[in-house]
Amino acid sequence: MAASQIIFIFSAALIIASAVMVVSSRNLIHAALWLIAALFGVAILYAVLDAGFLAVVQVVVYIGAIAIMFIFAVMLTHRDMRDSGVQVNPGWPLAAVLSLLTFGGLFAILSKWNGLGNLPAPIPGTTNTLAQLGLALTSPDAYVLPFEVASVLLLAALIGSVYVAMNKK
Amino acid sequence: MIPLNWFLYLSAALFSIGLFGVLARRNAVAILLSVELMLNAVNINLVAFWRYGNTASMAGQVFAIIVFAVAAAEVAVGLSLIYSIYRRRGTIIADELDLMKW
Amino acid sequence: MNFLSDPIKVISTWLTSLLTGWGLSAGLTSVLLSLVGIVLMITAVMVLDIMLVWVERKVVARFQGRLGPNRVGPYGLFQPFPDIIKLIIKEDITPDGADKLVYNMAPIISLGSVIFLWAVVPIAARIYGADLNVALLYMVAAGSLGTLSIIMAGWASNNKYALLGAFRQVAAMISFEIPMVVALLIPTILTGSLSLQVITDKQSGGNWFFLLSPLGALLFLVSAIAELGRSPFDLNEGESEIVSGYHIEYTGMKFGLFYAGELLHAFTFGGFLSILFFGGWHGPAASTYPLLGVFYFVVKAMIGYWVIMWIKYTVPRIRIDHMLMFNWKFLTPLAFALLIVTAVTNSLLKGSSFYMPGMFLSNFLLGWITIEIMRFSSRKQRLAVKAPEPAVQH
Amino acid sequence: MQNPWIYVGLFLLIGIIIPIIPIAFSALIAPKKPNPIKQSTYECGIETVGVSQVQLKAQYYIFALVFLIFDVETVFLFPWAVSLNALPFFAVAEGVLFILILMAGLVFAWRKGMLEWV
Repeated sequence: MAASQIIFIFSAALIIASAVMVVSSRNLIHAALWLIAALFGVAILYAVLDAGFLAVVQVVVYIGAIAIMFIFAVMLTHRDMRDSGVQVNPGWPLAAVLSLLTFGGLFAILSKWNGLGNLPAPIPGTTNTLAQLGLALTSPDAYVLPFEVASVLLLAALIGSVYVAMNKK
Repeated sequence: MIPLNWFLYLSAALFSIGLFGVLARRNAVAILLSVELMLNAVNINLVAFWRYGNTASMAGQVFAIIVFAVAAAEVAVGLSLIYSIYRRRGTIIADELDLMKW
Repeated sequence: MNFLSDPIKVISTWLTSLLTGWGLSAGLTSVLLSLVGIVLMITAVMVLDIMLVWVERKVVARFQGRLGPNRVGPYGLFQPFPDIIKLIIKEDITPDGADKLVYNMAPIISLGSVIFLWAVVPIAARIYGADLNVALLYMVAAGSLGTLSIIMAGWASNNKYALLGAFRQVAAMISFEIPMVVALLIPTILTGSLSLQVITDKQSGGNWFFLLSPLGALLFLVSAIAELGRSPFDLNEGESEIVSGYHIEYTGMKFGLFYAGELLHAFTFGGFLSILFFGGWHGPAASTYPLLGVFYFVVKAMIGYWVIMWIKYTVPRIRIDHMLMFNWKFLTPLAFALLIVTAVTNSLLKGSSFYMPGMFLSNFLLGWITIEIMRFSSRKQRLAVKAPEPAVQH
Repeated sequence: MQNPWIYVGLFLLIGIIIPIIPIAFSALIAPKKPNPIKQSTYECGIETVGVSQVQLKAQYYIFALVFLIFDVETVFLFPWAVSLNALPFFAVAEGVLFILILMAGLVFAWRKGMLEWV
């Protein structure tokens, strides 16, 4: 077994275990911390996939910003964060069945597809994926429109969320 | 080397766990946490297909970054809505927020 | 191959031949060698950290007109070691109702997030950990782990002062992260790379980025101080209001880890300031003799650290709202304006002989305009405040 | 090392293990005599009142929101900055437009008084 496979199995175990803890933990702060562990595992996977930029961005954006936002939101909306009430709604067995069915369906579809054993082609050593990414984001025949639309989306999110959060009425 | 299907199965599992969280959790913040899991499952797929497909075209990575932006926007607006609801209703348990049912 | 010109390579070649001679596979050998290198590097950093305790105490004493530690060893040089022994043999108190796992993990992550930074620091020519092509963002990522450790410590302590301190500290850290990241974008624009090796190499021969972008260096220094949570931005430790911030409940070695992390963080940011804007290890004859480069790097980092200490012990603490206003209404707009100016000037003047003076002038102009705007707006504020009515004579 | 990420991964592992050593050492030799007074929450000698998990002030949350948006924005700017020297001028202008659009958000929040400390 190659080293990359061992790393994959380790991070996959981390991701799945933490994800299960996210959806099952009673304490919401703990759920947010488990989410951080899961996202860190995903960052390891990005590094395995030679997407180093996305790996660090995953840590910067998810752990540094989104997880902090979640922790802040929990502290904002729970007067006593140590409540141990039931955290799942009465229909949770149905939800479990549905998600199992989803997984089964995805699994069945995936096993029918014949590109599964694909192995990655090595990336030529000279390519600088980061510079390529910058070119792709700004060249008009690539993704300049998503790039600018993303900024408009972020602007709308900023204005909308600040307005909703501060609305005193 | 790792075959592509490992990533796809992992992503499917992560997506299903997130789906369970969205459907089963009562607390609105916990529902958003589970949505994050689902978004990450999508991102794993995007990056894996970029790596195993044509690495010269940056489509997978570009879309992954766009998903980051969407996730950030979703968290910002979602949590603000939750906070706003909490201030008006004093609860963020999704089952008790039944104002729109009538 | 000369030992003096490339010591790491000489030692690693020798060790590789030794280990492969014992029958180890090449891959395992390289992993083992990296492990040895990492352990040596972290140990060196931790020893440096211990000495920083002495430096800090001695310098603050001098600033305050005292002598500082002077009993243990020459000039009190061995003072940190009794300190450490005291911290280790102290009883470790965990408060009731603390969240045990999170409570114990917080100091470890806090110090760890600082140690992680050293994985990408170019210490001298051919002496570095990893040449990551996203090293600058890696640095920001390690910083966000530090933020996380603070909120974990504050929340898990089950103490409202600790939580309040953590809120303040986290709000300050995340706010000042924006100007810091934008300041990091400036060396990125100048070099076209996020790798610290490339950034250092582009500054060889005295071509420091400080000369190209003095405003960027200043922005980085200010936001780094806030990121460190040092005075004047040490809101978490308002002793008179919230005791000592997020680590109020920590005792013994766990408190020691927070303290060590803070000192090492300050020194590391001094090092980053020197790498990004002051040429890193570059200096006379440093590229042929890497050990000389280590000396230059440590001296430059120490100067940066000294500036941070100088500010800490000179400027009084400012209020949390003033501090956040300062960031969002002054530093962030200024940082983005600087980014735009740098990007435009860079692409207009690239390759021309006017490049360096042009960059400097654009920075100078932007700084001047900023000062003029501030003068204008503060005059308006002064005029808006009505002068107190003179007492009416009856 | 061929792949610097392996080095970084090992560094993260050891960087976490090394801070554990002094704590473990301290746990071995330090005295352990807990009592309720010692373990009570430290508030300078005053009895604790109410819950310890105080509610977050909403203003911190607003700043976290603004930070989140700008943090994601800088992520977009890094690839742009890296390839800036290879870009034609209009692509540089696109990045500038990107920044300006988001600065409009900051100006909005500023004008609406949402950056004020209330």
